[in-house]
Amino acid sequence: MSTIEVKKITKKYGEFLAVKDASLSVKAGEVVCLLGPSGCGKTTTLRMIAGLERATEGDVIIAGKRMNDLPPEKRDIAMVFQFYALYPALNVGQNIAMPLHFEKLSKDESDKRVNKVAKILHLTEVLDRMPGQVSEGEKQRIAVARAIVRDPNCFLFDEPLSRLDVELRHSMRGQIKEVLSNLSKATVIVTHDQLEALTMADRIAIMRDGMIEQVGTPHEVFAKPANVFVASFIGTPQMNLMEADLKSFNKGMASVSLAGSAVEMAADPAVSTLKPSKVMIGIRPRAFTAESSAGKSTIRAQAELIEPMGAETLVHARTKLGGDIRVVVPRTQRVKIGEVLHLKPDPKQTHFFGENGRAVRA
Amino acid sequence: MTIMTKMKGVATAFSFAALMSVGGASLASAEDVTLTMAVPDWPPTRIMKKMFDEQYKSETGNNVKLEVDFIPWPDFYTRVNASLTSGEQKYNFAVSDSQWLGAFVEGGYFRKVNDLIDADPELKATMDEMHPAPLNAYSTYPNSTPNYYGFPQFPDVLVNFARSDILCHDEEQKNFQAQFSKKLPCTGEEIDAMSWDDFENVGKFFQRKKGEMLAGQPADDDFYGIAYQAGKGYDFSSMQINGFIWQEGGNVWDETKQPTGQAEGVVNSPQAVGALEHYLRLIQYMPPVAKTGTMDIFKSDELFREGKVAMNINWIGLGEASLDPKTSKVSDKLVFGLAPGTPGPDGKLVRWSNIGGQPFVLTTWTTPTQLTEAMGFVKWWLSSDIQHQFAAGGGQSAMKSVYSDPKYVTYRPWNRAWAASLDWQKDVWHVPQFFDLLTQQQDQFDLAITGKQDAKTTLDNIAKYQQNLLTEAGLIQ
Amino acid sequence: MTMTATQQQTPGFLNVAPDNWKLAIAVGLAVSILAASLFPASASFWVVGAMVAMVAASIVVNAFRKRYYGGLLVSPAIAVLFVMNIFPLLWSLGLSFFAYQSSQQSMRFIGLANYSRLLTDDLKAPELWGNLTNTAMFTVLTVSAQMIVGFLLAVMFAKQFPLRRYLLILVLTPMMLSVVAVGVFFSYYYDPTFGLISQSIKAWNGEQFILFSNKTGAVAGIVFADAWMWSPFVMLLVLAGLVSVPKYLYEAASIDRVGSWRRFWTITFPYIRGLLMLALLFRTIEAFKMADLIILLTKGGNDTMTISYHVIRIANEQNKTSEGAALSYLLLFVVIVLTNLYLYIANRRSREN
Amino acid sequence: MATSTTIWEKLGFRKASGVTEAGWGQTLLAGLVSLIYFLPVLLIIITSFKVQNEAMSVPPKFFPTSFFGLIPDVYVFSPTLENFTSVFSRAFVTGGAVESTGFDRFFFNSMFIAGSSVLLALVIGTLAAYGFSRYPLKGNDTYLFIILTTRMLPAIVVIIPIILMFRIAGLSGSYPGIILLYTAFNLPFTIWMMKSFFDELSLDVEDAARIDGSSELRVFFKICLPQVVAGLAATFVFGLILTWNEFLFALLLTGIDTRTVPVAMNQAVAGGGIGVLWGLLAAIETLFLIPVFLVTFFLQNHLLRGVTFGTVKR
Repeated sequence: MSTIEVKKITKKYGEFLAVKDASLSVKAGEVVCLLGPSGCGKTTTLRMIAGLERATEGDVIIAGKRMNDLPPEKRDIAMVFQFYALYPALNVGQNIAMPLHFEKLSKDESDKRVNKVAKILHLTEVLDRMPGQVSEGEKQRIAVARAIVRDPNCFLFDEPLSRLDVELRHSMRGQIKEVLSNLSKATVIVTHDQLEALTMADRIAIMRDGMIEQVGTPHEVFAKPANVFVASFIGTPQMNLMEADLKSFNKGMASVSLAGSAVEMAADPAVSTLKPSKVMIGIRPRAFTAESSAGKSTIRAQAELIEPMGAETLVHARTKLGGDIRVVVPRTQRVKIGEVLHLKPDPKQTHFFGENGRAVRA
Repeated sequence: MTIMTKMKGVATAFSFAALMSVGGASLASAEDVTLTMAVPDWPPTRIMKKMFDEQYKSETGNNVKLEVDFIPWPDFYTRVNASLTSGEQKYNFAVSDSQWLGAFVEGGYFRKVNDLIDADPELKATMDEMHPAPLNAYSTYPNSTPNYYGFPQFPDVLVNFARSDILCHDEEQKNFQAQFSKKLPCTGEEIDAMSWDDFENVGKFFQRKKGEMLAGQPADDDFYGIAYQAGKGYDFSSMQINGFIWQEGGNVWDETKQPTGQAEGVVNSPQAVGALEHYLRLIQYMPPVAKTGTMDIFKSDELFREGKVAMNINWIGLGEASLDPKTSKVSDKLVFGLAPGTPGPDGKLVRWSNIGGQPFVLTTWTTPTQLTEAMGFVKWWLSSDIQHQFAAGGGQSAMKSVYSDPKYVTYRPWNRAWAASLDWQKDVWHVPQFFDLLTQQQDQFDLAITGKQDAKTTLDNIAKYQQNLLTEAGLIQ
Repeated sequence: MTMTATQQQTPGFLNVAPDNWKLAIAVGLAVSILAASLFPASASFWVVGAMVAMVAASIVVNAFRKRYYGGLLVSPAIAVLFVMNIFPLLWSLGLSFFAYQSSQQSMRFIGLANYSRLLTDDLKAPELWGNLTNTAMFTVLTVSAQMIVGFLLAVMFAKQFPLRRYLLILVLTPMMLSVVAVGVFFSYYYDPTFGLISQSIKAWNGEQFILFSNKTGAVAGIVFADAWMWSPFVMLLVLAGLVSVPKYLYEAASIDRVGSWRRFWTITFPYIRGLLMLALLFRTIEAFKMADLIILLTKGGNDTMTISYHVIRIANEQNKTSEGAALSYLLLFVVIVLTNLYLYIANRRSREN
Repeated sequence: MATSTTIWEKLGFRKASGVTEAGWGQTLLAGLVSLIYFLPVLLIIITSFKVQNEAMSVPPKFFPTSFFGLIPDVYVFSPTLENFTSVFSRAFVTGGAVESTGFDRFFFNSMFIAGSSVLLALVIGTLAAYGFSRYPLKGNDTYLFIILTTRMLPAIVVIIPIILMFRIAGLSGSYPGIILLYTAFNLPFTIWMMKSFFDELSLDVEDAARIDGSSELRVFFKICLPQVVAGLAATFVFGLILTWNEFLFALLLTGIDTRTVPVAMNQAVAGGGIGVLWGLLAAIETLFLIPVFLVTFFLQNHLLRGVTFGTVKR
């Protein structure tokens, strides 16, 4: 079975802790994205899975076998590198055929396999060219072709799309997803681009400072961020995170002092455990509705900057306390600079975080 | 385009500059005269420079400075040759190997000094007092004609360096007597009396492996009886082989018999072939390096100083190092004698040998003032007192009054062999083609020494080459 | 870019302007000829020099006005090379058509006689071929020894390990030594009596070891010393190539389960090929000039004479300047043919990629 | 494994891209090989501490001390610094007064001549290389090849014309003459090397600088040169190594005052009416090695990066 399991792996470079106690399991056919800002340890984790780095502690289990001490070539994996790592002295066809030499296939068989993947990835035209003579997108596809030309235990992708332009990236996301869905292998993709993660992954593991903060489906990490970091990292425009005083909690209604306004809002029952204290409240910009007048559960803010985004408009508004709130309103709702808005958060999309930064949910 | 044009411009300019001939030489003021001299860097020249600096006062009252360019021996010829032939006109004086005379006289670099000698009776007397062998060797071109070009700086001969501690050891004496029914030469006189056969016997006798008994003790390393030069470089085999050839009745191409003197038939005469075979035969008794063509005069000297051989035929000029305990492990065990000879029909030893050492010569571009001072210097140098001091400091003198002085033999242990050796010295060619002759001959001798061809072929090849070259040059008709 | 910049009107020939290089050349030539014929060499040399400087200055001003920076940048180098290298080369090329011995001061034009004598004379031609064969042999042996040793050393140092920096400099040291010292000390190491090699062998079988007793030994001794001295040069080039291979290529190869042999030929070798070619080129040029080590070790004995040593002998020792020049031009011809071949192969390969 | 990174960092390594990490095992291997490779040099250095009488001993004396009786006495020599003082002053005649050998001057000459000629070649050659790289002429390659050709001929061939030229120009035996000659000697190499570096640089950056109003000079000095520092260093080291030990030109074209060490070194090869003065020769070589050794050592990192000659593309 093609599975990957990472158990509490840790990587230290001297005193520097690159990855700490990361655990992750990837089922066959599942695509897991490692997502996080640069330097968070995601690539190191991937390289430990590949065997390019040795884990200081913890276990790497691929296809049910502990592989900590095996070199990459013994792990039977396929990997696509950030810079594609195309062998500059070989032409495209030879590049794709490279992993096949190990399997000692006949020339015909190997050509057949190469042609097959070349067709899937639209590379038939360029098989005879040198890597220096093909476009960036083709290079990327060659790298993928080289990975899928054989039948490995699992696939690893290191920032596979980071060097492509927006349009190519978009189409490649689809192509890779399609190719992967037909292979039913455990796949790990490292990326710093949340859109890529959200669209391609079955599950996303969000990392920061060497630790996995949350693992979940794209929906989960978006709708139920485990902590402040995940909440702020996932979603564009970024979630509004505001400090608030939790005054009281009654029958599912929390009354808080938020951005200079006293607001009553529906909240998860678990929030009651927090009171009374300072909390962090996170509200997605799209979770506001602008009311015509101030109400019990509205926040007053003055529009300062308007960024039209096509179908919607992003409004930066200033609260009484001077804080900044991002609000997305439909295009049809015209907001003028200086206009006072009364914003009503959607309680279902309001997240409470305790002082330790963790989300409070039942 | 512009670059090419510019190149042409520069090219033209330089060709004009180059077409121009000799420029001016350095001028000296009336008071300060500088004499520049090219000399090899070794004790005889260092001593000369020191004595000059300490003692010399010009009789003209000028302030004479001797600027000496000490050039290490290995590069001496290259440097002097390049300086002279390029017309650099840097040196007023040069110490020159006697063989070089022809080439540089013909090239117009060395000044004939007959007029200077004739003009100065004092100097003439000095020159008359000189032993004829070095005088001919160091001054004359063509060889042995009364055309003088130089004055002896350091005359040199081959002598026998020997180890008294080994040779005089009772046990060795006894064993040698038993083996060859002859006394193992041990004192200076006994060494003087040696023939090449005796020398060969010494070689046969001392071939000790490490650990075998030598002079009452186990030898700490392989030990050999004899050594002489057998190197490919410069003249490091010819100088020894010529002696053999002359002693056994053969000859090299004799330039004094121009233009009828032949090379073919003379150089490869049966006597010469026999002599070369004799020379080659002795090599088997020498340290193995002799068979490689790298045993030059310095290597055999080193072997001797390191105590690896009992007898070594070498130039006196290399003797000082053997006497110095800092550079020699045998400094206190030395005895010197004449180089071996070949018994003649009358039973007396024939000792022909090739002369060594160097003259110094004047160059043609020396100014009158410099010339006056240079001659003052020469006279000073050849004065009896200075020659004595030079000999006492480690030099040699070719002047009869000096070397026949009883004091002379006390200066250095080898001086006892000096006067007797001088009578038997000859010199090789002085013709301009000498370097051609020498390199080809050395190459051929090297082939024989390293066992690649026999003596006959070697001398045939040399004769053929010399005949060819000299005929082409018009020296043989 | 700048080459195609504004082309100014070329000044009229007789227009006295600082950038009128044509006039400058004409005047310079005239003055030079006049000076050369009127003054002694030492004085006219400086007049000619001044004229050259004037012409050069006018060309520089001209180039500057026309924004021809390429010429400006290149000209100092060309000038130095011309005066110190190309001009003497042409001079000696000229000499090779004369009968001239530097010690004789007489000169006679004989056309190609020097060359034809070298190539056909029944004494000189075999000697030339013998020396040429030896030179070729030394070139092949020393260069291949250097390439192999240099390559292996480079592979050893192409890893990161403690103290690497200090060990590397040890290996680099031989090429910083003076040839004289190397020659003299190696003749000591090879010496049958005192030498270390002979002594170690003697400790084993009791016999002194005479390395220079035959051609094989002599050649081996020379090649060893030369290869020892110059392998670090090759190592440095190869090492530079090795460390420039991007690490991810090796990682990709290990994930693709590429064998080490294939990995070398498909990944490493392409990165060091250019540098290997360069090392080959430079070492071959130097090997063709090999003389000093031979002079110091064997003096050409045991049939180890090379062309370059032969040139030194006849041109310097025997003062047959023109014959030496002719011989060197034959040598130069061979070297140019060879290097062109190298460059051709190297360029063809790089065009392929 | 992991902790040794800091050791490397302390030793001043940066992580090169293609360099894999190996541990002390590799150090052991490389140390052994390097030591064997270095042995002939080590023996020279050891010899420099021996008196003449011990230099040629059989069996050879390798050790300066017996290490408390561990080493048999026959292998032990008594170390002396005499050779090093003798390099600069000694008695040339047995029992004579101690005189200066002129070696302080020769060392200065070697450094001055080699240093200034290599630097001069670097300046001129870098300019030319930039010219060849950015303003290619018709037949650029031919010119470059001709330049390289000047290095192919045995030096002996050009020596007589050069000596004649020097005499006419009054340059023989002077510093400018030999420096200029060595400059020419180093130029081909410098131009070839630096050109390949300039060829590698991105033209966009330079064009951007031009668009921003930089003069050509500024582009060259501020944009290009900083990018080829490694090349400059590597060229400098190579030039220095080759020039430092040049013998033939130095022998024939330097005078009493401008003589360099490689020429003067022969003093010890057949100097004082004796063959080789081993200790002295070794001491001269050891002293002579130090400057170029240090330069190479401190420019080592540049050397490695610089020596790629820009032929390697990523």
